[in-house]
Amino acid sequence: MHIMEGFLPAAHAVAWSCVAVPFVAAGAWKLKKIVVERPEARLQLAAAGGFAFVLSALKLPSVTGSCSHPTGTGLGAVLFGPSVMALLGSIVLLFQALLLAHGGLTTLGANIVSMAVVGPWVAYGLWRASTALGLPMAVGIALAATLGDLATYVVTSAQLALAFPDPVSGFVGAFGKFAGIFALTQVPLAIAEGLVTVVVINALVGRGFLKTEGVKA
Amino acid sequence: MSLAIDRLAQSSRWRRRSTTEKAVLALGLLALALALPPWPGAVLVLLVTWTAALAGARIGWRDWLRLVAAPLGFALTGAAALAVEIGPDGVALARDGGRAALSVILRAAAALSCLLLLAVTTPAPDLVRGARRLGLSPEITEMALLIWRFLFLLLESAIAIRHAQEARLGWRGFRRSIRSLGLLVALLLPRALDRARRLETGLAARGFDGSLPMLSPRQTVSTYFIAATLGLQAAVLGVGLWWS
Amino acid sequence: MVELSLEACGLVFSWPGGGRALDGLDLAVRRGRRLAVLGPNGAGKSTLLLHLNGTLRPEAGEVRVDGAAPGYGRAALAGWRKRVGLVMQDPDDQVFAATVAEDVSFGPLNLGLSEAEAAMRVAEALDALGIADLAERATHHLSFGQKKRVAIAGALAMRPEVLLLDEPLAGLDHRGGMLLQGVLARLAEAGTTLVLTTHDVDLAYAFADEVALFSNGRTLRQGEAAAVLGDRALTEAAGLETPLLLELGVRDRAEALARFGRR
Amino acid sequence: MVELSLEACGLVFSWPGGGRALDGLDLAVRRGRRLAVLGPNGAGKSTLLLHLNGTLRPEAGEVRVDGAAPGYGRAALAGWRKRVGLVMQDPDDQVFAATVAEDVSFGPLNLGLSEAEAAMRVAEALDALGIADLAERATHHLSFGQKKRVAIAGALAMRPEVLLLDEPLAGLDHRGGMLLQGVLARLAEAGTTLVLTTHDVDLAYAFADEVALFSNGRTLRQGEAAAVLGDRALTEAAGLETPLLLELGVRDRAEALARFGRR
Repeated sequence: MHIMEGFLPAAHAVAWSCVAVPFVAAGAWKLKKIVVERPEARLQLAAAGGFAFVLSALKLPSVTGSCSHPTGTGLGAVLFGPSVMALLGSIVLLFQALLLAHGGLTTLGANIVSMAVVGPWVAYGLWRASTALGLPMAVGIALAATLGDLATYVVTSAQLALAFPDPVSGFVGAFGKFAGIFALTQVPLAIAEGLVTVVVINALVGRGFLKTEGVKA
Repeated sequence: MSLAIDRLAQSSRWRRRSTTEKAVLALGLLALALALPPWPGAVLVLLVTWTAALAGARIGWRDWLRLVAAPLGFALTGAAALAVEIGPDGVALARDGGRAALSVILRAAAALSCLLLLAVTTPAPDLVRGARRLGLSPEITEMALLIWRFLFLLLESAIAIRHAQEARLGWRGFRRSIRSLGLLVALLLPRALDRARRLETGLAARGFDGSLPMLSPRQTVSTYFIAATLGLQAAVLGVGLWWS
Repeated sequence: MVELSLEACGLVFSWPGGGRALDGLDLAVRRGRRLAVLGPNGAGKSTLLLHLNGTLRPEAGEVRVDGAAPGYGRAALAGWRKRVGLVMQDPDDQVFAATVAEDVSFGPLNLGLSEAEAAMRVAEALDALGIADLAERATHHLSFGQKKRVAIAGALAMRPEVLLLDEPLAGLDHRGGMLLQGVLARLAEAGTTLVLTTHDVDLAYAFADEVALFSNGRTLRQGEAAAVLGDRALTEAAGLETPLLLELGVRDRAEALARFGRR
Repeated sequence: MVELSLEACGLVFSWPGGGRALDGLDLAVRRGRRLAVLGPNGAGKSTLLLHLNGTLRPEAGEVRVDGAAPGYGRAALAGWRKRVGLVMQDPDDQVFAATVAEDVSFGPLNLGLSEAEAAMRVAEALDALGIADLAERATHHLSFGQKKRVAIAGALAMRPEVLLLDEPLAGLDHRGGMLLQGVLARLAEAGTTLVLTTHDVDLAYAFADEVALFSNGRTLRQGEAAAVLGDRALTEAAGLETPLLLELGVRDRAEALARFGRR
């Protein structure tokens, strides 16, 4: 869920950008390391970035009239690992703002934190945990994708609540308002994304592209 | 394949203006939209950006309105949350009568117009090159430019796959749609990586060793345009501060 | 009227922000015939096919199926696409399941057929394309020519009345091309109406009953193959050549060799 | 010996997990000539080209440039690819930059040329392909034919002695094909040695001085175009036809029309 251009007050826009910087820088550092070891990985990662953009541009079938779409968070994190996703995700978010007017430049920092940092890490963590627990792969993937999506939406609601606390009930009330309103679109979307991800992983396994372990670029 | 904003940017009357000029104009106004109180700051910014886009860069008004309206869904749902309050007696209309909601919408509309002014006059690669000149590391800018190339290639594939699935009655109802989308994504990912592998071979034939040197087009910056832009922005700033 | 199975009347279409792809285009597809839509690259041939099965919606004009515009509602589109199948140019875009049989069953299952019926349809379609032995093969290990035939089988398994094929022979070598021409000829004999796009005048001459010559989003002329292709001024206007065999006044290669050959 | 600019001797290569792609293949590329490597799909033509510029390394046999095996070290490969350029079949596999001029400048800059020299090379290459007006265009808005020429310009800007082209005319229509043939003819006249792969016997006959007939990873025969293509048993063994013009005993279409034409 992208926060649109100009929706956050200036101070919040700046603050979230500052929060995002270290994660993006770490992603860039990681990228540099990968590229030094394997120069050809650069093209693979770029392809992954393009892929993530396309995923976000494909409308999910569930919620008509909503401006939301799958973030690809779960899949990206499981396939490519979350730290480099922070950088790829940031570039993809920039292009989404410039090409689709999804999100924005002043809200880029906030969107990076929710969609390129928190979402991927949650999805990745759940994926690792479910593998460690020996859950069936489909269950693990569906959980990772769905909850990764939900985590993004929770963070976004919190960001909005921080920016616009309720005059009466403060942050908590505002969080309730934003989370409540956006739940109408985001919860079905997260479930749909979980289901799609399962189809994807099964098809990839069927094509011999994935072993039971995730591939890493 | 292309996206509406990109098409407009490639064919806009300001396509050949230097990135610096367009960035100073749009980003300066963006900063003003955020910094000034929405009334009258955002209104002034809206006035200037719409004039620049419609009269300056000659973007068709239909295209422009469609773009401006796109993020409306988010703006309205978000503002709805601001128009109500949660108190001990439950949900009630905000005591300011929705003034806060209105000013947020106004500010967002102004800021969005600035973003769109930049986006419909300047192809994204120009901005990435600009960022490189400002010192962003080549690893990141090269990655961004490659992603740019891949996203169009993959978008084209995704649309073709979707058309093929529709021809065979996929994408009809929730279950078929989920399955169709899943198969589409599962076909696209290996193709993306396969494209990367073949591009590597293609570039190796031209001496690829890991870095991607390119000759970027030189642009001359019009001091007149910059001066006029800064003057205009100073005026917006002045009026905005004086009024409030 | 009943013999016209598909009709395009004055179609106009522009890609968003781009130029005009179709510019008042007319086309008539007669039942049971083989029609070649012939034109240079970029003339709008693929865009036309996407209109003929309802994927794209024209800005002006309309497409008629059996004399009536089917409409673009969900049920109407499903009925339309059941009758009018589409095979796109790049088989990589349309073979998306893991195995051949699974892929070909995509359409029949979407029609709501039972698994048993769908399996029958799959077997029938694979048979028609001569690839029954590939049924269990993984799709990503197929050669280009095989994948092309799987894509056609996927459309055929829905038993369409009209089959639209975008550049069906592109990328195939001599042997692969002959094989596919044979398959298409058998489909035509079995009663399927065929519409294919191509920029290859020789293919159009060899294969089609009728040719619609296409240029800049319009039909320059539609008529019997020899008449349209024999009009030099017309083919030149479309940026194409007259087929050599037609210029030599013979129907096919064998006749050319018999009349003029060295040996 | 000096006239042989590139040579393949007994190349053997298998794709991992796949069958044998090259099976003791020999080929001789003579300086300043146009060689067509002709064979059906899957015969190993693309795999061969990837050996000729050092992208793939044979399991047995070797590739020689000017009589000596250059080796596969980084510097050796760079020198090799500077002299032997490669244009792949799908231009999307080579065109990577956002604008045409940027893309074409990639090769020259990799050669270590200064920006000014590189800019000159870019202008020269775009000129040679007749696409100087496309320099500032976004690559993703190009038509297929334009993209193809950008890919060739990208290879040409490195001023290779030998240019390898994989199916250069595939997917182009009549006009686009003629245009590109004209460009290649001019390159050949200017002294570039050309090697192209194709499954189109007519193209090979029209364009090449020499033809190497290819089947199942081996050269069936290499020699003057008319001699190789005129051997019916040979072309049939490779799953190809004899060019019609050759069967009719004429060199080109114009001559055929003059001798046998109706009008």
